[in-house]
Amino acid sequence: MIDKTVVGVADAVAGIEDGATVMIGGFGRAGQPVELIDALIEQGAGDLTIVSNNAGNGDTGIAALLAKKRVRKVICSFPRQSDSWVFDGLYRAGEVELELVPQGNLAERIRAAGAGIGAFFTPTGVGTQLADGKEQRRIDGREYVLEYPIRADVALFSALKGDRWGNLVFRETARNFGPIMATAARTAVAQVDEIVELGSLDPESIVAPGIFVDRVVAVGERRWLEDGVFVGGVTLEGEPLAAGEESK
Amino acid sequence: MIDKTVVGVADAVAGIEDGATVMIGGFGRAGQPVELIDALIEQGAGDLTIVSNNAGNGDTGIAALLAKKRVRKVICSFPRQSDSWVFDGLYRAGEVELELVPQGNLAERIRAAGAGIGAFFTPTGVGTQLADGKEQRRIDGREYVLEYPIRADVALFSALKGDRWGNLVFRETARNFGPIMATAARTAVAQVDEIVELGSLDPESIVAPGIFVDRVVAVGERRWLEDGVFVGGVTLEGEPLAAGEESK
Amino acid sequence: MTTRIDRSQLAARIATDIPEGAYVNLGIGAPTLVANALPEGQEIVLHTENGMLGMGPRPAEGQIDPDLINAGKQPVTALPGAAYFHHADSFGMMRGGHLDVCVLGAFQVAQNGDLANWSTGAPDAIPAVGGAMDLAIGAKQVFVMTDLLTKQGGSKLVETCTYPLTGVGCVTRVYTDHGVFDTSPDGFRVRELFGDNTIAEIAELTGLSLKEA
Amino acid sequence: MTTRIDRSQLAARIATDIPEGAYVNLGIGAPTLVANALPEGQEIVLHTENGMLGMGPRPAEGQIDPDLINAGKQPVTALPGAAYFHHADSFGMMRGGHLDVCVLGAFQVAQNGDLANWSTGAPDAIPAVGGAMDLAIGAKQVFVMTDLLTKQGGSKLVETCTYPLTGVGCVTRVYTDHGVFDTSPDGFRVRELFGDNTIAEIAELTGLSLKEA
Repeated sequence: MIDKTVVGVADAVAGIEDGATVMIGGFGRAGQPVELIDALIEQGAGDLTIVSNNAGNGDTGIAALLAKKRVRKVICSFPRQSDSWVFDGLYRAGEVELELVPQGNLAERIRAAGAGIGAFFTPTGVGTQLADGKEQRRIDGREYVLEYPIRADVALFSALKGDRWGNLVFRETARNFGPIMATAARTAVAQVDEIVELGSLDPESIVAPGIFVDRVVAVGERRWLEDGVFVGGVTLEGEPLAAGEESK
Repeated sequence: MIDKTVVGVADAVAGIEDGATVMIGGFGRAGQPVELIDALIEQGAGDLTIVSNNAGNGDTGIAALLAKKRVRKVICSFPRQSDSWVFDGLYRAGEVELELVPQGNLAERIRAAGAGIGAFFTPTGVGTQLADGKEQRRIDGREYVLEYPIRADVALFSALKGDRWGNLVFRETARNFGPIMATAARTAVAQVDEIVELGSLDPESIVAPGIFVDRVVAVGERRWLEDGVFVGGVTLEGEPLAAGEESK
Repeated sequence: MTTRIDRSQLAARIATDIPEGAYVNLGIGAPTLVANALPEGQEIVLHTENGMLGMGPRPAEGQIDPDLINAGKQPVTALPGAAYFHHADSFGMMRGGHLDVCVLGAFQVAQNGDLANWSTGAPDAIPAVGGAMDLAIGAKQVFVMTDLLTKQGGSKLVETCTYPLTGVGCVTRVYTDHGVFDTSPDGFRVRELFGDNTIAEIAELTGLSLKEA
Repeated sequence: MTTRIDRSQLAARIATDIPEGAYVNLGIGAPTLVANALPEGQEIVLHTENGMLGMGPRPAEGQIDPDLINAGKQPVTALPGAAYFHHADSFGMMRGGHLDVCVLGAFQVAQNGDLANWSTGAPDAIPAVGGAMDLAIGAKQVFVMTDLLTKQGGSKLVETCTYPLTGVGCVTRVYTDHGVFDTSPDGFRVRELFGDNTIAEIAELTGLSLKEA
């Protein structure tokens, strides 16, 4: 029997080594694998290269990983946010390396890694600093720059439901980088609200087929759902809404 | 109001010009836009370049289009089938040009066209006749060949259901080339069993979002479904099963 | 004193140039105001690069869904007809030229259409680009929405960008608080001036030689 | 007379080398026999390149679903846990190295792992390649299932392929009716011989110098 489910987040992140490249899903809060990042911090691996769209907010998640000096390098598109003080401080102090990648090139480079593409010509970034030193070519009257795949040792991301074969479905814009990061990592780890019976996910709607997924861990239903139905009552960070409050 | 639905297949294929490049979905019989191909034959455009996985079976569909000498060139991966006599004859007589492309390169070149990729390095075909004369490069210790996008004027394909925004869902392995051909053609035309109310397709399960789709035409429910439920009772070609018969 | 319109007036002006049925991406910041100005009863499909077509307005009080946000990470809703997709598909859509219009902010726009909107090149700034470069090169029409002048009074319309570029020759039209300008190989063309503004005044403010469209 | 096993025996032999949990693509023709030989009660996930994981056996009489076929265009079923995807995703899966095993037929396999299985190079033949080249270079292990000898008695195991190649150095192991051979830089290595076959006999049949594995 194939069973990719693991019981706890500690098992889900077991074996991540110092120096590993770790992809972390999420776009802002949506799709961020909060529990897996916490488990990674607990697990202790350091000298990591993190591939993610952002470089952490506030003092939790990737920011907490950064604060503990576990990260050597960040590959991302948008490290600067209103509350990205942890990354900001480390970057200014020269304590973390940054590879800035336009968001679409980041996504396509991850996809290329998963799809066995050796390199591709993209029009994004042509004529900008972010293409400096890169091979450029005119094809059919348009300029392109050559970009290479980004592979990872591990991908950590969040999905809505999974089954024991590792098939996954997502929810709304929390889908973002999860499905492609799963294809690009040697070990792809998904946290899900719920593990469901094999065969209960609609085969037409599975977004990440199990072939890409190595471990699935259930972390309980997100706070703004009740038995799968949206009930709201939270801030954008998913925290309970105090009376009259609506966080931006 | 956005309304991409058209009433008949004649409207669906209107405006296809002589010399056009036409992508045709389907893998064997599955997903073949039978009614749209018939309408294209009726419509009369000639000197076409056809991009499809196969080059026709029996005397219908692409084979009929070929038999009427409407096709100048076929770009496909597998033109040779047990019943591909129409293509075979024309090809041997030098009356149709063939560009043979490994199936995955065909799919990826179509996808590249839709995704704005100028060219990509693929390991498929390296060291074979099908890479002859193509640019080759060693990346990270592996050999790759450079392949370019395939764009089309029109894509004709079959889906299960669509709405007036052009959102589409597919059925089983009939999905095959439809979703990517839609992205690579200036005019993407889908035949569907049924046009449903906007909002009734699950946004998590839409496979081809309407942005890629220009025309949707309903052709009635496929013969092996009844109110959306599989009932069988057909041959592999979708013809009614005579008593005791089961076509291979 | 030249005539200036405010941001919501400018958003409304931009909205009049977006036809029904268009697929549109509205960049972070001021461009999001265009959403509120789109004509009632017309269907325009909004794309957000974090994976959605058919984006609707901000949800009602208490109905924030942390899984449903726009590229500016603000809560949004989904309209009937919406579809979700992953990041590679979303940016394929952009790069592949499927968006009809995107509206972006700018630090500088050069008369040839070069855009600078992601970095002022300040040495101590944290660089961040997001999806700006993909939007700049992807949409069929790239509109810029901006004040004509910086707070210091410098012109954002320039002969040549001095800030780091976002994209080369990508901007088709610039909507400013003073007027609307088309980029062209031989300089900005004045498409429309608001209120009492004259070409001569704008030429003086920007230091550019301007032509009528 | 050397010992030969039949195709279903050979399929069974191949099946023993496919571990539970493997993602496997079985090529058109004889390799599909391996599906029937997979051990009961073990889960092995079959991929078909026309867009499905979790492929099940041929449907019951009268239950053919024309939308549900394998790469050989034969009717199949879907197991619980199956997933559908489009062609670019399916071949991305293959090219990206996510399949553990594929089993292919062959015209010739060279000792360095070169495979020829799509064209005999006959000048009047209609060329057709399908997904063979993608499978050849994509799977982690590429098994070939074939008779050792052609009907004319020539060896399909060769020093160098004379037929047009499908892939370079891609075959890891060849399962023939006479025995099982691993490719290697310095020639085929004999992993197993069926019945009374000896290395000397096979060397004579093939004209190759063979080594033990």
